[in-house]
Amino acid sequence: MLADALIVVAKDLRIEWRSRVGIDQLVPFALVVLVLFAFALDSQQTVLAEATPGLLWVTILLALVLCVQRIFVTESAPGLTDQLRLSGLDPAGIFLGKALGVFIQLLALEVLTVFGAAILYSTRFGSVGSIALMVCAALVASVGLAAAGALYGALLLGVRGRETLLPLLLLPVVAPVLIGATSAFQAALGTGDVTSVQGWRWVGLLAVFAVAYVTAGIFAFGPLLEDT
Amino acid sequence: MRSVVHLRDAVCVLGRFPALAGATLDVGAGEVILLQGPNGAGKSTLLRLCAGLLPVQSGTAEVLGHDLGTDARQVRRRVALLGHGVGLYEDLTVTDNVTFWARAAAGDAGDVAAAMARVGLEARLADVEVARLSAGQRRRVALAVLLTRHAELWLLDEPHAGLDVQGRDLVDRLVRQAAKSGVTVVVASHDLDRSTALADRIVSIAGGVVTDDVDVRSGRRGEPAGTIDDPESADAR
Amino acid sequence: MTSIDTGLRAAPKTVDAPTPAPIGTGSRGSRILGVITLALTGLGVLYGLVISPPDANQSNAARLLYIHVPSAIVAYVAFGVTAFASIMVLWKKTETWDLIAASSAEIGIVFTMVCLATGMLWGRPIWGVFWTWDARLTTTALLLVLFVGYVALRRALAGNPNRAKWCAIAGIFAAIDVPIVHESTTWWVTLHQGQTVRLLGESQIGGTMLFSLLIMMVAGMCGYVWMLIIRFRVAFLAERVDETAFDAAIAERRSEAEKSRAVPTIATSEAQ
Amino acid sequence: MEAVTFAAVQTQTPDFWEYVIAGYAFATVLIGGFVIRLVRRGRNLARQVPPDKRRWL
Repeated sequence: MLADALIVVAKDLRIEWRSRVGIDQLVPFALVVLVLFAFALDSQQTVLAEATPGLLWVTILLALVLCVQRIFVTESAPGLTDQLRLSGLDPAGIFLGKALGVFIQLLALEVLTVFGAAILYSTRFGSVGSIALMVCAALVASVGLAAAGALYGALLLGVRGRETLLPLLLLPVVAPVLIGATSAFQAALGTGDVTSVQGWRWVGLLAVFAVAYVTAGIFAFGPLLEDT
Repeated sequence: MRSVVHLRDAVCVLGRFPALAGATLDVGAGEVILLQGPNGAGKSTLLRLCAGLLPVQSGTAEVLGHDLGTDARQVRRRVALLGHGVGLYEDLTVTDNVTFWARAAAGDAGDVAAAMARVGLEARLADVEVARLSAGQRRRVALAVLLTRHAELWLLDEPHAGLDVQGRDLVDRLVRQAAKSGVTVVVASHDLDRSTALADRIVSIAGGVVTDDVDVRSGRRGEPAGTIDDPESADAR
Repeated sequence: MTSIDTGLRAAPKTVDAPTPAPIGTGSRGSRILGVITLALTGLGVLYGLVISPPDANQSNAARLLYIHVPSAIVAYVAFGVTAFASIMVLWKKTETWDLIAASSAEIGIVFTMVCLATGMLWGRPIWGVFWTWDARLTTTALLLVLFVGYVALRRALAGNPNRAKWCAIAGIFAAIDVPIVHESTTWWVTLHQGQTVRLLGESQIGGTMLFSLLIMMVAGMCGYVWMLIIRFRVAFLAERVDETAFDAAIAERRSEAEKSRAVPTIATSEAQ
Repeated sequence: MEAVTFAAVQTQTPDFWEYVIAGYAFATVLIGGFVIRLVRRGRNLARQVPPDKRRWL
């Protein structure tokens, strides 16, 4: 299962590296959204500073939808799903590979948007402890987002109207991640009235989400891909 | 004789359309079958069904000794399908594509090199992205992928389409070599001259059922799909 | 659950009766249940709007709760049934469970909308706002969106042979989300704001008011079961209609073959 | 504190009948509309299906 996952993720990352959709389109998109939030909210930066965690994670969620679209569009070329099902790859392995691909791209995006926010919204980072909280929250949240994204991406592979259906299905499902990750970041950045102890509890909730969706994905992907 | 493909009144639905409306067909081990019929007759569906990719709505369908209704997954690992869509990643190079599918089928670098040499993919093309290849070149890459699978049953859907003369000769050569080494081959084709030279039997299909079945060497026309044990299966309706 | 099963199982008997075939989706069982539901609802509305006194704190706004609370309960039950039926789809792989899951989800959406609307109309005079980001409200709103997505997926997959399985997976995932959403919104709210919901607890529910609420709850559950039965039958009939069309399609496909039987002789003689 | 504001609200608008009517009307229209559409659809479909196939399970 893990070996299959590595084969799939290596292939996906190679495609990303060669097509450069992620670097050429996804990263600029995330930055554009950050700038748009700045336009929409204010130029005084008080509201922006307060709202930074939420804006960051809304940006990530929007990017997640695009990322999932992209990583499954590559699989929708004629004959590919047939070959994938004939390949002998373990469905759970394919799921993990796809989720891992989304996860890696999300992490890269998160690092970039956090730096973007630091510059555009003048975010001030706190102590080592709060940075550790942010890193952990981002890692765990990304696992959950990637798992849910990979699952719904596969569910809609080959469905007509997939582009519009994916956000409708995926965004409500990942709402807890938005709440959890935003609150954890608030704790870390000190923008809300969330203490860092509460911040770590949020990381716990994110972990529950991640575990639930990774497990369910491993079991559900077989029937999803099986098709018979 | 143990049959590799054994279909009895197999009905197969695409969406709500019955692409196969009760097909009956037996293919013995090592045989080369030519599947012919008009467009939309159900040839591609029959091949995809045999690959274990489509659900059987009713009737019996066994491939390589496995019931497709229950363990299609067992079948899938042991067949190779060359479909209309070549099943290649546009953004990856030829070598990357073949390597990925070979590794997925538990092959190694040796398999990749051997397969690419056999289909005559020159070194020049090895590092070109599939997106930049012509249709014929893509077919060759797909053939290389097919070879890495070491399958027991080949299902070729219009393998000659879009290929130049050398390419068609290559397909024929590969099919003969495969048949010699005991692989069963089902070819759907409109290129009758070429395929009849290749095939042991010609099976006609129309409207989702098998309508005719002729042995090429003896010229003997079997009851549709050799229905010795069940003479009224295809004609009864 | 049991009441639904008996409702469904009792139905064929009435259909098999030597009376002419039913015009619609009704059967004797469902009609009796429908009449009971209507009577209970009428009584409930009478009690809710006329007989029960206005609440000491909330005045007449409390009358909205006689709809709000039962519809919330029915909605949660309906989504629970969808989740349970979705699991059964993956386990038993029967059409029945798939149709139950779909039917129950649709009814759940209707009752969730009623619940949210009455909640908002109650909130405006009592809290001063239509909406507050209270944990329960947020969870319910997300629940609505999740299952709207589920129904949208069913529509998008119409005609797909894998619809039952894929929708079951989506249904289970939506259901997995509910406790996580609930936990997260509860924490989120406790961290952000406090007191808004306290008003309800302070007011004492009197005997008549409790009775009104109870009647409406029973009426709501009866209504749910009735709708589930009818919605299930509609879905069942829709499947049968598709099947009839499918049989015709098979026949047509085979006649296609008959027509072309003359053709192979040419092809094969050419081949030899 | 809240009780005070609440009491103020209550004296201004002693009953909330408009909200109550709106709520009941909304529920009636929504549920009623759903039920009517359901029954109509059922009749429509039942006409297309032969009686022997109209067994409910």
